[in-house]
Amino acid sequence: MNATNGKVIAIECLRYDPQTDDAPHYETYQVPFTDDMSVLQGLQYIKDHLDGSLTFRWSCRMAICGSCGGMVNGVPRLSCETFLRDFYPEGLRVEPLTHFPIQRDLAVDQTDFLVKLRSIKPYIIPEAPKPVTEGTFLQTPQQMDEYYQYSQCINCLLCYAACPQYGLDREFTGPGALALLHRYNADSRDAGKAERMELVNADEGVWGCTLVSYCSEVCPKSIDPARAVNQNKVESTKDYFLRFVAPRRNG
Amino acid sequence: MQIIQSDVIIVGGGGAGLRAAIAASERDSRLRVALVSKVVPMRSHTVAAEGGAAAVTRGDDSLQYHFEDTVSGGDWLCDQQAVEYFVAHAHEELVRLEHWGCPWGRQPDGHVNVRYFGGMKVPRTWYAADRSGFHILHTLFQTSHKYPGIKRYDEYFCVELLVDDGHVRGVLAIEIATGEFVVFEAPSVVFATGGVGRVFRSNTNAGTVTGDGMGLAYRAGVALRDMEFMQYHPTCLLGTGILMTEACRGEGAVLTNKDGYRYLQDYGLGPLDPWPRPKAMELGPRDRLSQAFWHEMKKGRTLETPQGPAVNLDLRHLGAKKIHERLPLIAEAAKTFSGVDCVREPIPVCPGVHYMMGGILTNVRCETTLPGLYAAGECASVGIHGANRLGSNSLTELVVFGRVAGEQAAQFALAAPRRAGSVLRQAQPVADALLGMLRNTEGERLAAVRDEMRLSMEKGAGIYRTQEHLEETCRKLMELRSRYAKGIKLDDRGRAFNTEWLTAIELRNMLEVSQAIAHSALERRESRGSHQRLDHEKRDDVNFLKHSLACRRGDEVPRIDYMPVTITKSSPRARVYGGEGKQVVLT
Amino acid sequence: MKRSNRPIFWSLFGAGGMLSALVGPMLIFITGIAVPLGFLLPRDTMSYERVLAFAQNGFGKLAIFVVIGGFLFHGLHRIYHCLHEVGLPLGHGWMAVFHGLAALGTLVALYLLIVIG
Amino acid sequence: MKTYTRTMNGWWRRNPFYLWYTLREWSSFFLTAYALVLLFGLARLAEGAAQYEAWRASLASPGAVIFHAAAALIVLYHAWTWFKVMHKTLPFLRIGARRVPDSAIFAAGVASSVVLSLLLLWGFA
Ligand SMILES: Cc1cc2nc3c(=O)[nH]c(=O)nc-3n(C[C@H](O)[C@H](O)[C@H](O)COP(=O)(O)OP(=O)(O)OC[C@H]3O[C@@H](n4cnc5c(N)ncnc54)[C@H](O)[C@@H]3O)c2cc1C
Ligand code: SF4
Ligand code: F3S
Ligand code: FES
Repeated sequence: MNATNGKVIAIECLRYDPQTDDAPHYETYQVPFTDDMSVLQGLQYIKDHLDGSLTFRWSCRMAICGSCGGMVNGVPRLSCETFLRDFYPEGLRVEPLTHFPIQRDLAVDQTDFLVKLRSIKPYIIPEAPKPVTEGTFLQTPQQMDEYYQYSQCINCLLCYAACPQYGLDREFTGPGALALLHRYNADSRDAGKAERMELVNADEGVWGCTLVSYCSEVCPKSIDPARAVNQNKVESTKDYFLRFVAPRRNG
Repeated sequence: MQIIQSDVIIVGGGGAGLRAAIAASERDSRLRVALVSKVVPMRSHTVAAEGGAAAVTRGDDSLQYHFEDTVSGGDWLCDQQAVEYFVAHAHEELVRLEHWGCPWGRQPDGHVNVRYFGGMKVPRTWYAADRSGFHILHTLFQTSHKYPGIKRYDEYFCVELLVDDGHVRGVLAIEIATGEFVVFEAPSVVFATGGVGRVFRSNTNAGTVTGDGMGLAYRAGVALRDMEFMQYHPTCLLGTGILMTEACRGEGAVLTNKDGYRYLQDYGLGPLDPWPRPKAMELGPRDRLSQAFWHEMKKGRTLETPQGPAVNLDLRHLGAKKIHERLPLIAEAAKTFSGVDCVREPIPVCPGVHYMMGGILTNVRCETTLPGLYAAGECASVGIHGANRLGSNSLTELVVFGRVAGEQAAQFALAAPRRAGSVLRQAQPVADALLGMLRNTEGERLAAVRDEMRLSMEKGAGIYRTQEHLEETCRKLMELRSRYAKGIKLDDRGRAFNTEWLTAIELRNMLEVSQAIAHSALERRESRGSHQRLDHEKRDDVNFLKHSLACRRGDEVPRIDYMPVTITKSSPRARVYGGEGKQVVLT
Repeated sequence: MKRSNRPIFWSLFGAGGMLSALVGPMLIFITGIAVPLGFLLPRDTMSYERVLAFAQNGFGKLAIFVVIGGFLFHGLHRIYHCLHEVGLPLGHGWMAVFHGLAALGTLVALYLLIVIG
Repeated sequence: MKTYTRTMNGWWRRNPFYLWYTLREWSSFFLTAYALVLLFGLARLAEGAAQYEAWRASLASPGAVIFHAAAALIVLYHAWTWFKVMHKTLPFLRIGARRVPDSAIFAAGVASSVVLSLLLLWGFA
């Protein structure tokens, strides 16, 4: 840790230990800090020097692995790219991502997202199998632009913590997974849209969304998941009515 | 203790592990492939790789060129047979990633585009903006959902390789959420656990890069090869160590000292052309660039900053448009973590530990010396990197050798007879010992031991090494090992999600792997690639054109053995950079 | 997975929402403020004769029908969500009730437009 | 494995973004009420001149004017938010190779609303 210039900030952390607690409580730590220290580094300081039992996830510390999401003063943020200096001198409160079950302290159970990710068939379903010897698909920069933005999702789950509809109804597939669903549907190499529309069309699909759009607001990678979701309401509506006009194979 | 039966166990969900899992499942879809990882796969460190992956692609390139760049880049310590296999299979693996959806950068006509990287004659790096590792990892992770044979065990921390009578029986792991021990039983195990950069203080690596697989294999009696070769990356953000990819320089960024002078011309990397020249100046290899920094620092020509000495990485002349199109992550990271707008100001950077060239000894089929154990990715030493890895060879290595490891492990599992007898006999004592750590009431703080180790590694086994400093580090590591053995006192005594406990277990591996690094470095009395000795400044092909092997000897310091380097077509020459290269055509 | 029938109601919700976004504020201002107060527009803009004539003309009928129906479908759809959001345990079944109410209101409008002749 | 799940109680008060969202959604009460006012007026119209004039008179009462003023403002807010998120329901629109920016879609929405409102005013006059 760098030498500090004498500044100390109060970090209030939610604590919950499933082995001993029935409900969470808060604990406040006084952390010396420098202006280049992130909230994550603050938590690491606590773990190294003040209380080794404080539990949180992190890995890349450069905003790309998606591990370190949490609520900082009630807003979903990546703790590695949120800086302590912005909360000085009032201090800050760090909590686990809301809407998810707390496993311990700041770590939440991400299983629900992982199950949903599987349900959207997150892989290219090609028209016909293509041997490697045939080389790559051709894809122009413009065709790439159709899905590229949605392929930037780091699965950080901030959008899920931002979405009250997900909080109210966990059946909802949710913004992050739907953004990836759209990413594959919009890829010129993919022919799996009809299969994925089954999920889109269901109540659990896009219909849980009421366009709160806070998901897009907090997304650290500017993916605009709300757009992926809501664009697919239109797709689903077309699918609903057009099947009467032009029935498809697997309608 | 729960026992989970499978056919192939893959430890590690990074690029190498995922590719191996897919390959095993493709080999035979009935195989039960258990993918065990201490983080959910997409959190693995591969996610942070920026620049791209190398494969011969353009008409003016050839397998021979890629081979030569790799072998000379590795200062002739590469196993050339492995390099030949590698360059020959690189392209098809990148094409496969493309078929699986990786958004590689394209030319206007829809073909994949390539860029320059340090030490290359011809551009051959496939890139997905400067988020190549991110896209490769997510492509592999998402594609793995297609294979019902792959069963994932996310957030299971592997603590021991179970070996019985010279054969692999499986691994012992801790389910992180509950702290329960679980035995995974299978005839073949692939280690794809990544590098070990976290044993140094200043590094570009994620927190999970703690050399676990190397440590576990080493403890099971497998040798660690070429561990003295630790690559420093010349351009990292000050303080955090966050990487400013080589692709910056591939796109034309320059390095200047505090006087605004392109100092690389003073270190045999010139001439200074008005245009970028392959393998010259900023496009020289990483070891040379990091070493040049060290000399500048000694000459007092680096910038003095509160976070230490630095040089400037200047992108300004590339213009806002190109920066935002080709290097968006760099621009964002420089802004967020250093407050620098790289369109207007140069980025202050310094070298940081980046990549372990060595690792678990394997042959070109990814087999270790222990039947049933395979290794791939950064934790393995299949022999393609030699004394210094060429940028963008590692991501390709993950898919080329990840596939080999997966296929070989599957093959082995299909042929292996099922062994009788309980694995619990091996697992139980290990579990009991680890549980004991939770009960220590005496001992030091974990962070104290860890920080001393990191500092000592940086001092003794950094960019430049000497006998004296290395000996000091070796002594320190032994001391830390015995302090560790006396006991670490944990604040956290519970089992559910006890990350302090897991970090303590990691530290055990890190201390041992650090010893392998320091002792291998001490014994290599020459300078080669990333291993530079101030007391032995020349490469010595007579005595040291050979791989080092660190073998564990219990509580003692490791024994350093040697094995020959496989040379097929290229015999050692002087490494030349700068000079005769031709003009780079930047696309 | 079961196909949802939400597209029907979402289309109606969307049509009503778009209509109210385009003309809603002005319409409310005219019929609820400007005309009753004689502000900007004369009070007899909405005299019995004028409005009756409007309601008896084909275009007028359509306009009245679309505005009432659209606003109802939009409004009741959202009200359902509002109640759900504040924690009233209204299951999916209740959605039918709200859309039913909107349909009822729309049918009443249709009936009235027919009797007006 | 034991976990702890927090409740959603009062979620809409937790954050200004949610408060604005709630305001947007509750505009529907006003819009629905306004539709009912019109429906009521239509019924009066069908009943004859006297009934219709009584309805018209009730519109001029202070309560009715206040309701309409509030409704007009809240529905105006609804309109603004509607155009603000409109692009989210659309695929990327392109002119040549360039994407139409989201702000242009918002501007187009607002512009058509202004034009239609002026037409409406002119139509009534
Ligand atoms: C910042 C950065 C940029 C880079 N850029 C490039 C580049 O441009 N081009 C290039 O070619 N290379 C690059 N590299 C190198 C390359 O990214 C890595 O070498 C490579 O990603 C390593 O992949 P891996 O699959 O071997 O390991 P990792 O991706 O590190 O994965 C290791 C896996 O093992 C698991 N694991 C570890 N220990 C345990 C345990 N005890 N129990 C269970 N699971 C465990 C982890 O959970 C993880 O899933 C870069 C490296 C860094 C640090
Ligand atoms: S869409 Fe954005 S906020 Fe949601 S998981 Fe992906 S990156 Fe995170
Ligand atoms: S916040 Fe939720 S409601 Fe929709 S627009 Fe985003 S998914
Ligand atoms: S630690 Fe990886 S995103 Fe923050």
